[in-house]
Amino acid sequence: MNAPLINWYKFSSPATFYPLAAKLIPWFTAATILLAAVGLWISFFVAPTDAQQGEGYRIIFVHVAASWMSMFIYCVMAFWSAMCLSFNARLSGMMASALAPTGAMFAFLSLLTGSLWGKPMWGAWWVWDARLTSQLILFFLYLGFIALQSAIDDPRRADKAGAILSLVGVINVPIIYFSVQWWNTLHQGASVSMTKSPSMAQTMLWGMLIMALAFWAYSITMALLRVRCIILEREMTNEWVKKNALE
Amino acid sequence: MKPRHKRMVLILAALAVLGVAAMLVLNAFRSNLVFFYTPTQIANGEAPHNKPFRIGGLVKTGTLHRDGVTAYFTVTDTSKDTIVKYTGILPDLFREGRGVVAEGRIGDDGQFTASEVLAKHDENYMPPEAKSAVDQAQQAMKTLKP
Amino acid sequence: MSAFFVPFKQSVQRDLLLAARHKTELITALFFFVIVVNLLPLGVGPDPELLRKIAPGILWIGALLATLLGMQRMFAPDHADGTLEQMALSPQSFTVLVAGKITAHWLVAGVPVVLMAPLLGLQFDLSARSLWVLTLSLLLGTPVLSLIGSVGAALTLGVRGGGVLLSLLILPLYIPALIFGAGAVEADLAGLSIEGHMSLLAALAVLSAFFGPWVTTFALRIALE
Amino acid sequence: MLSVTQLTCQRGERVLFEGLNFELPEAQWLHVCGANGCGKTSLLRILTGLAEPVSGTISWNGTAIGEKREVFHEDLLYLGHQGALKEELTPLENLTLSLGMEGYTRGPKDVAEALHQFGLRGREHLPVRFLSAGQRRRVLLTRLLLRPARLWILDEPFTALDVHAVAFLTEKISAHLETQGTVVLTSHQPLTLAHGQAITL
Repeated sequence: MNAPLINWYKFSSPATFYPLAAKLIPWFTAATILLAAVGLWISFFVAPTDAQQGEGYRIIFVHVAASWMSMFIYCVMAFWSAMCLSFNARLSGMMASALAPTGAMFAFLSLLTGSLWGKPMWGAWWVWDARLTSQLILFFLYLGFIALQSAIDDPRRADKAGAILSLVGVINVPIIYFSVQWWNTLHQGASVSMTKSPSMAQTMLWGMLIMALAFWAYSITMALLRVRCIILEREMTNEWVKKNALE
Repeated sequence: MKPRHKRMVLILAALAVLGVAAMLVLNAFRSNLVFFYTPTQIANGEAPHNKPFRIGGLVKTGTLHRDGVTAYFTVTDTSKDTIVKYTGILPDLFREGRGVVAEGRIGDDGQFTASEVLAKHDENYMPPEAKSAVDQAQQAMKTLKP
Repeated sequence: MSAFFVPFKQSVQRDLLLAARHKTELITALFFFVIVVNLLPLGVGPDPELLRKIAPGILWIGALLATLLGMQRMFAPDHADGTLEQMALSPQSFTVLVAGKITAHWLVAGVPVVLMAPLLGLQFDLSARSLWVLTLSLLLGTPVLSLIGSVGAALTLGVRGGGVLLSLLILPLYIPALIFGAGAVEADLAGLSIEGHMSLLAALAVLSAFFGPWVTTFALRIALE
Repeated sequence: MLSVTQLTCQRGERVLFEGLNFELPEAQWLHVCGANGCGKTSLLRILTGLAEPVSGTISWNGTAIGEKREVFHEDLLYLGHQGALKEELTPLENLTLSLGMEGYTRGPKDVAEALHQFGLRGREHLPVRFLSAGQRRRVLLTRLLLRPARLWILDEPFTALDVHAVAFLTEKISAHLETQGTVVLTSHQPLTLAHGQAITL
């Protein structure tokens, strides 16, 4: 009999995922610290001054990485939501709710750094252009998801209701991403895209990518930490929790 | 109707709905749904009348002059120009030859008076040395052309 | 086709009959709309030019809040007394019955607002042409509000603090309808073509009309479990 | 025939019942017994397909109930705890509307006739809010006479009924069983009906 490379079904059960997450957390924590240190060092000391914006552009290293993560986490959340609805998998629902607070934090960080950047460069804290408005909606969607899940007592219903909401809201993500192409906005276009070579200096690009990786590792760490808490909370009465997890 | 047929009908209907929606969205993108208007659009009379709107383009090189705290400059999209009058502090990134978005209205004298000026920067980030190298190369290209 | 129209008609008729027995609810939404729209000029002052400028936004936000007012009651009473269970167990398609309920909500909450809007627009000194655009944009937009709202109403069914939560979930999803609806009237006031805004509003209407009842039914089944 | 295999139901963190099996052939009835809060209503809701079990399958005439939902619902009549009656409507309107939603059209005469059988003569045009608990229950039970269905799932049908109504309902249930119908019900009263089985949760 051909044994599959990895038995995915085995890891989709909370009881097996709980110890696995515990093993993964230190690695991702180390990756976060390392990448963030390197990324910040490049951003502040190595990357050259920008010809147009001087030193002020350095906020890009946080802003772009945070914006990417806020959209990416929403997509991952929608993916787990779809899994939760179609396969009725408990762990998928838990993953979605573990990701939401980090996503909301990044969406907020993106808006905050954006307005700190906008004031000196554009001359305005905030403008109602398509990119900014749709990113604000994304933040509200995260808040709505968290509020809905915390208002429903039955965890199974909370998972499914949240899943529907996140799947309805995922339409917003491509709108945010392409808004700078579809409308002529005040916000500049994307510096890094699939179709053309990046329009920024090499070191700047490296700084940005490493910061994005750092945020990515951070999101995974936080999601794993949170999913462990959620598993404990929900499986409190199960035998394996009493035996192994609460020692 | 059998369940299989019903599912087919539903899928076809969904595709039709998506098609119609896509058509409507494409139609919308052909008409004007914009954050700002270009000088060409203004020249063609596409911009709003007697109502504030935003104008966007590049600040034409050599057109910025000040009269006390009032600044005058020309916004261009390389084919048409619009003269903008603005009283107040211009943002740091406001330079000749760079992008700008100004909000204001066209007065009876036909001049655009801005109430707010925002600097629009592009998505290119490079160190000053690289920038001057690029500029020099562009100059060289221009002088080489007959 | 009759498999669709007969239960749809039954469902609409039933909710309209119930609404007719609760006349206060009917009037509340409309009265709320009138009051909110009339409060804002009192707040910002009587400058006619300013009022004309903000009229599309005010009228649209008023319409949006007025339809949101009764949104929670779209399913809550039927859920409380077990009617919703019976609908879910009906041999007729639950989705079609739900579509009927959403339509009834629009007829009760949306249509009066659409009909009232031009009258209130007159208070803001809008031209006859702009009044037409306003009515048309609301006619296309209010069904979108009912349809998106129904998803929120189904998700928050029987949840504590449901009313506030409903607005938190739904209002961000209303933003596109508000932008394009009010945008159409603003464009017309500025002497521009309304085609772009209207097309996007129509796209929203088509998409939500097809997928709205379906998603709502899905959410209702979860709420009934 | 209603068959249930390995049914498990969980409410929150508590497992209500596990590995439940039974088969209910035509012309038979099932009495679900048990103390308060042991999962009787949950079982009935799972049997109707409203609630999802944690595990296990339910099939009606050999087909899983979720597979051809509309066909199953055609055969099913479920009366729950809640009245599903609108206070502001009369019994006549209530029944006409709920039948209409299920795709059955009955003239006011038929509906009024059925209400009379259940002892509600003279109450047809009175809004439901003026009726007593027992009378409301009767209005609800009138649906058994008006809506043809082969499987009746009744949650506490005898609550709030007086002796006459209990006798009448018992008679109606045995008549249903005689016409090859199937009944699942919960009740705290001992029932005098033939061809029954009972399970205790």
